[in-house]
Amino acid sequence: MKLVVAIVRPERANDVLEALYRADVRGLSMSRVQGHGGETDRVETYRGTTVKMELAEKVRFEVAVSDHFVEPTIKAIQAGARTGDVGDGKIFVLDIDKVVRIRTGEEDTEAVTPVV
Amino acid sequence: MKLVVAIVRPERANDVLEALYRADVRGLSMSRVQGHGGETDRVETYRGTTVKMELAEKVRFEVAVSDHFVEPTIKAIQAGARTGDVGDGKIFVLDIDKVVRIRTGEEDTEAVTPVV
Amino acid sequence: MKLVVAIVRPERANDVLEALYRADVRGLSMSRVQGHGGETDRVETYRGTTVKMELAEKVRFEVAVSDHFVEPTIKAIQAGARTGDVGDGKIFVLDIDKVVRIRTGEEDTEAVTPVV
Amino acid sequence: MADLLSTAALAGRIDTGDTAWMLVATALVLMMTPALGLFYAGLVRSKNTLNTFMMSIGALGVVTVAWVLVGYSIAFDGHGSIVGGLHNLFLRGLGPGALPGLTIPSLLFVVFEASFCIITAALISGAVVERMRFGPFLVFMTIWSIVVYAPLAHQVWGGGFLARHGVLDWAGGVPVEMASGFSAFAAAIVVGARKDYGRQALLPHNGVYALLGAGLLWFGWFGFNGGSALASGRGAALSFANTLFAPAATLVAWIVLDLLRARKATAIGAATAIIVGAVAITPAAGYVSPLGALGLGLLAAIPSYIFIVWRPRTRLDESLDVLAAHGLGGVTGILFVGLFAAKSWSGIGNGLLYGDASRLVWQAIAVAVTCVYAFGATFVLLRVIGLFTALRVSERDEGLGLDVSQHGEEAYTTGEGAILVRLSDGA
Amino acid sequence: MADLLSTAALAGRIDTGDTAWMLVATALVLMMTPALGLFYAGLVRSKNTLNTFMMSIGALGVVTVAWVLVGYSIAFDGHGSIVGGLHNLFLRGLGPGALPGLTIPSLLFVVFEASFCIITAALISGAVVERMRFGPFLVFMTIWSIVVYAPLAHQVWGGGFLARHGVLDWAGGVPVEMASGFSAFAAAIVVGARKDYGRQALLPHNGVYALLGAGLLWFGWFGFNGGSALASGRGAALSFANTLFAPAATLVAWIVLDLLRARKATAIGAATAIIVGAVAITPAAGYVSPLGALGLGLLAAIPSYIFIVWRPRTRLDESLDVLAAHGLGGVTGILFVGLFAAKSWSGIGNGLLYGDASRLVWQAIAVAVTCVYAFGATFVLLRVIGLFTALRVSERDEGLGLDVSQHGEEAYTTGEGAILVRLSDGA
Amino acid sequence: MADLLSTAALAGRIDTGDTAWMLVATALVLMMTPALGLFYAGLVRSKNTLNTFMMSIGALGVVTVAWVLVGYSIAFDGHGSIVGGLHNLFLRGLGPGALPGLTIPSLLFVVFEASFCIITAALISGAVVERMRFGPFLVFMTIWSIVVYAPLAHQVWGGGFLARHGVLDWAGGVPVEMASGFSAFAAAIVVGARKDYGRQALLPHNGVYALLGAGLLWFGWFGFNGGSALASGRGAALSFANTLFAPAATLVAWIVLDLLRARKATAIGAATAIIVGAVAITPAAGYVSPLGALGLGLLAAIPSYIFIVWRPRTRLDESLDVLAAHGLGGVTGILFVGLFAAKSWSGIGNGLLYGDASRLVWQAIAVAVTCVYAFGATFVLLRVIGLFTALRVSERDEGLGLDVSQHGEEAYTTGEGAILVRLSDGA
Ligand SMILES: Nc1ncnc2c1ncn2[C@@H]1O[C@H](COP(=O)(O)OP(=O)(O)O)[C@@H](O)[C@H]1O
Ligand SMILES: Nc1ncnc2c1ncn2[C@@H]1O[C@H](COP(=O)(O)OP(=O)(O)O)[C@@H](O)[C@H]1O
Ligand SMILES: Nc1ncnc2c1ncn2[C@@H]1O[C@H](COP(=O)(O)OP(=O)(O)O)[C@@H](O)[C@H]1O
Repeated sequence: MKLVVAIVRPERANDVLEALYRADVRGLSMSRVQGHGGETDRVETYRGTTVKMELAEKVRFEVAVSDHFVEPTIKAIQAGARTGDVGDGKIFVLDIDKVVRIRTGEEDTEAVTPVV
Repeated sequence: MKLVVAIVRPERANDVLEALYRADVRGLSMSRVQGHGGETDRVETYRGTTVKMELAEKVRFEVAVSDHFVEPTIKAIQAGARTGDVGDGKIFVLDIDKVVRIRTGEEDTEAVTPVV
Repeated sequence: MKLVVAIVRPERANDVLEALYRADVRGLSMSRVQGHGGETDRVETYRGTTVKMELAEKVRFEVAVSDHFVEPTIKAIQAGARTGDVGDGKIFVLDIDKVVRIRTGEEDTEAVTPVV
Repeated sequence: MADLLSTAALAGRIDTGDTAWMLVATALVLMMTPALGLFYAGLVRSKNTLNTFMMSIGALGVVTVAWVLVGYSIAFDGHGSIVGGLHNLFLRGLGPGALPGLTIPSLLFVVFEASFCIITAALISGAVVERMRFGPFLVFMTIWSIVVYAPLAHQVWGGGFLARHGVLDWAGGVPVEMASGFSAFAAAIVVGARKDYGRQALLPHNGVYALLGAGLLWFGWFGFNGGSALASGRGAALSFANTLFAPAATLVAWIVLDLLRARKATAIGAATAIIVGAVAITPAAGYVSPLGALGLGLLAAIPSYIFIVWRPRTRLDESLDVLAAHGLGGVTGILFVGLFAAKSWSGIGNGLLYGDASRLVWQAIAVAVTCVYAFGATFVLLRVIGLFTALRVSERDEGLGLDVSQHGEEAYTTGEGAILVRLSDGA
Repeated sequence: MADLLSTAALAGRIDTGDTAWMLVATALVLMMTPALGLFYAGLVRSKNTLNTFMMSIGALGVVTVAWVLVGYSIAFDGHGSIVGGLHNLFLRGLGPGALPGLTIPSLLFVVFEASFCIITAALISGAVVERMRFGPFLVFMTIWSIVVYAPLAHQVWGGGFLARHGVLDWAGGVPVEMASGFSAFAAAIVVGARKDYGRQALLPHNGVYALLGAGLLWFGWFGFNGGSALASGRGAALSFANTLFAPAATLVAWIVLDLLRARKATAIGAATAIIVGAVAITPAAGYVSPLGALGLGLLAAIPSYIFIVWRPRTRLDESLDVLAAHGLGGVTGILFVGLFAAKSWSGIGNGLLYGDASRLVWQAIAVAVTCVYAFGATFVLLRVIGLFTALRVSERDEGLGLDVSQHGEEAYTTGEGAILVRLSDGA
Repeated sequence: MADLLSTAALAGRIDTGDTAWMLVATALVLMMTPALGLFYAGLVRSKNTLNTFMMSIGALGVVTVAWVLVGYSIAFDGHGSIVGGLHNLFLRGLGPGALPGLTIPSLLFVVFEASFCIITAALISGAVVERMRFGPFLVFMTIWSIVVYAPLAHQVWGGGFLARHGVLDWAGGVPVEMASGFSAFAAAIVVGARKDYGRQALLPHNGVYALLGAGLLWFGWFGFNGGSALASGRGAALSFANTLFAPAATLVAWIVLDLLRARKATAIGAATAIIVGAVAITPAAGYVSPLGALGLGLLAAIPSYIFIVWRPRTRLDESLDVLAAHGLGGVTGILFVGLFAAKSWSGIGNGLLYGDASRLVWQAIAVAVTCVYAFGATFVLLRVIGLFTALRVSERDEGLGLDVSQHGEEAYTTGEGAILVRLSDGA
């Protein structure tokens, strides 16, 4: 079991969702984050205060998948999120010791297989 | 040291907090996420635009615990979060290499033992 | 490759950003979380309803770094986030299997080396 | 407002200044209903924001129509001791001229009175937010405006029984404040508590909406009380001034009470204080002196404050404390008139302190009649509606929030995860 | 408002009551423009919040100045059949007294009329939000107010061709509602759809802003329609009352239509209904009976509702549905006047049903002329501006949001990641 | 407003039109204080939202009471050259009739003037937000309204020294704008900078609140300036019109300056421009021509703009730039009157350009006196309060935010992690 964490552009979030759906990945969690990378900073001005905004809005996906699903998941995220410009984001794959489905207490692979 | 990550229903967040408290788990972090799983989508309409809301509001807990605490923590989360309906959420257990308490620089197990 | 996750005080977030910058850490993601630890609870009152606020606002950093960068990263976060009072937060180091840079498909170490 | 029937005057002459003020006063009162929606919306959880706001917006729709078709006639047609009549159904019989005793177009009077009925019905929503179904609530407001509001308005302003015995109610202690407060009491009982009430902390999701809402309500209240003179001039000025002084005093008193209790002057408390002070001065605004208004404002803080602190410890989930703010505030104000009404200021009548003891008795009778009638009629009305359809949403929908379940919308969306549904069929 | 030129009266006498009402009515209409900004800001995505609001705020700047310098003269100087004249450029020739036929200071008339022009220009922004550059939009509004609004205002209120043929337009079905609606139509075509239109769900980010905005707009509309009597009195009262009744009926109708369609009464729908009802009664407010207003409100819901449901299935990204709400609502209202205008209520003129058939014909001609002119002139004007500068932001900036790209700000900041830039140079 | 004492007229006659306008104008000005709270709340960080708003709400409480009991008498009782008298303490001696020279009930005059004092005190909060303790700020406002505002109001409107020398101040350049601006200056110095000032970016957390707040303030300002005619009619119309024209011009100028500086027209800048333009026209509204108002609006943008850009580079944390907007705007306006006052428009007096050179001298003296007195008195007053209690919250509480530390609340709560505390004791 792996946890795939991806940081993507908010405007691509829907494409990523769709790509994951097509890749038969059903369970996932998503949240808004702010990221810093190689992107150019924005300058903003509020009255006399000028600031450099170092952080850009991003969306963070967290998807737990069984091992053989890792590659398709990564592919799907890349397909949905890629624009080719700096700031497209990163994917991290972490190892999961154990997954539990709260509703049933099922563990590991069963736990991430959706009830369709 | 393990990192227990749990995605639960927002309306159960307080119960989970309480259950964790009873299980003597003191340190934790929590954030709002949106999740997709086996739940039925909601349909919403804004003027002429009809949309299928694929994501449901969830709360994500992140709890670092020493190894022997993993089971009680999982039990507590399950106890607090379970309703029995689809959408109750998942628990992931990840391995932690190292924990540092910023205030003191203490590492690992000491770092997650609260100063009471 | 490691994922350094740090929970810090929001008012220190900018200092952490700056410390990381000085330590040559360029890529990171940040989000707002609420945390519970050894801090004293706040009491709030809304009309006749008195509540104990168990959670404090925190900021969560997520930084993927190559192994030899872990120590400098931790040091930088500590330097930026430490006040010495309870509530300064924690740092967790997790192992990463794999990193992918979405824009280029580069993997692992290259993926986290910024294009400057 | 003065009993119309006691003022003998020539019909027809329209004064531009009086009309100007009454146009504005009416607009101000009409603005109060969205302001109330905002105020209430700030006090609920974010998942019920739109639903709460919509209960007020809905009143602007259904209650207006009900008033035009039926309510006005019940309240203001003729001098029956219980209710008015049916001659003005559908506004029949109202020409472009002025009503007897007034110097403003009759239609303007209709609209001014409509604005009172609308907000009063909307006020009751505070008792049932976060759980009552939207459709039944619309039905409830429609009928309530005809069977509860209109007869009570007739009692004090249309020549009813209470008015004939000299009950003084400047701008609605009876039909507005006590009626909404005690109806809210009944509604909270019939509809029942929110499922999480008493178990979880159900907190206001946006204090700015509450403060801005209270500020706009106060703004509108100058039209509410000042307009109840039904003319520009001394009466309007006195009631307007008192509508500043009383809530200001309540605000000061509330801050002091808050500091005494918990050493923190709360913002939600301040917003509440403004409402309570404005409620209390409502029945009294044109009858008492400016210093009297200051005193009333100070005084009115106390019962409402105590009740608001105490109520959440009970099982009565009268969620936004309509009873405490409007019910008790209205009682305080009506009784205060019985004590401190000063003919030297109003030219109308005295209270006990200035020599008219019977006034206090009749003011007390008005309290009793109103509270019993509003509570009872609302109780029965909701029970009857409950026979035909469920009053509450399901537990699941309550958890999900009423915005999604009742309106198919969310107050705050980011658009992520929203997949466009392309429909091929026509509208 | 009545055609000024048909009212023969003595110049100069100023009535304090009429003036009082017109001062307030003007303030109310001026308040509508920020309220519109709020309403629109709630309907867009959060990254375009400030930009959307700023399009309305900008109108208060540039259109006001254009009106004072040029627009007023075009609209109200003399009786040309096409436009007014140039004698009142820079407000020359306007003294402190009243205009002929009016009892309010002439400057107040100028400002009242300015307030209409301002909000009308701002309305068009609804068609181009989330993609049009701010600078060109300011330029567009400035010129549009002179070449489209002012001549159309002259047509119905300044003694133009349409007015001479008896077209009745109480408060702006022609220059305000249809003009903004059909100009929005053209603007949406010229500027083109948002890049994500039809592919992603572009949802309102804050329903509370939409509801509060709609509530404040309704509040302001009492000044808009009521003030179009240009005096306090019967006409103001009738148009004021109708401005409550019609939107209330539209609100009820919309809720019913929503329930029929999807069993949910939407909040955005309710906010829209208020606008549609107020738009429809705008041309008719002072000409029809109260029951007529109720009927018009009900009726007006239908075309706008159908259009709003249908439009997003087309490729026309007229984003906030100005055409549906203002264009169609205006048409409905203007034609309704042709049918149901009742001299018994207004003292001014009858529609077909009360015996004057030619009125309906001329009302229809007014519809045709206005729609064609507004659409055509706006189309050409935007194309011309587009020759000089890009009308749209880049795709990248559209993705980033116009708040950052056009204004260098975000609507909601937390301050994290914001590094202070210390500048050593002077200002 | 015109000097009351210079207008000889018969007491007692009340005009319905004048009264109607003044009722509304008063309501509008009273609405400005919550609007200011909203505006300021949008400009601070979210953790200080409620506290910032509450500083304005608090003024509605404490300053109202202080005005009724003491302030009014100091400002308007009699013709002392320094202050008024004590005969009107507790509003004694004020009957239901009109004051000499006015046609509105005397109580309405009291309330209109109260509304000015309230918002002026609230304005100063902009200098000390995000760090000053709530209790001491309430005490400060209470005393300030009596010892600073009331004497300055007496100077220009109560027959004081400045008024006797012909200083013209239509609606408060002296007691409102310069007084608040220079008091804010002193307050910022005494209270000291926020702990993060100059080190972190302290950004507005909600631009919509700022824009809506500015919009509502402008709306209220029509009552502020228009009402300062103290009657309906030509003076009201002129000052009303100028209150549209000047801020519109400032808005245009500000956008141009913004574009020149950074190629972005900022929204916070636009909101600021509205305030600056309205401030500048405040002393001049009833004295200058419409084109003069346009010119003043353009002109006033410049000093305030430069100061606002420059100030954050200094160590003066006058957080919301009250000095730049109100102080400098007020100076510009008062001096402009000395130059451009046009008797042909106002019927009152001329400035240098129309032949009266002494006026400019006395306007300049008024500037000097006001700035020195407001600064000095506020400085001393805050120092004295500081002897009795801490003016600032602790560093820790400042970090936590004043909403939690001063009010025990948060502006935006989700309810998670909020554990209900069940208290068994009574209230
Ligand atoms: N080392 C990292 N750890 C965590 N998040 C990162 C890291 N590097 C980049 N990110 C996230 O990815 C986003 C895009 O990264 P960036 O380096 O700007 O683009 P690219 O990957 O196209 O070079 C950043 O805004 C940040 O949220
Ligand atoms: N594979 C997954 N990876 C990450 N989060 C998941 C995954 N599966 C489910 N979730 C989270 O758990 C929530 C509930 O899951 P769901 O499958 O709907 O319910 P259940 O576990 O009861 O079958 C989802 O909304 C999502 O937030
Ligand atoms: N075991 C844990 N797992 C996850 N987050 C934790 C844990 N312990 C603490 N935290 C986070 O760190 C924050 C500060 O921790 P706390 O124990 O209060 O301070 P300190 O580390 O100074 O003793 C908490 O608010 C919480 O967000």
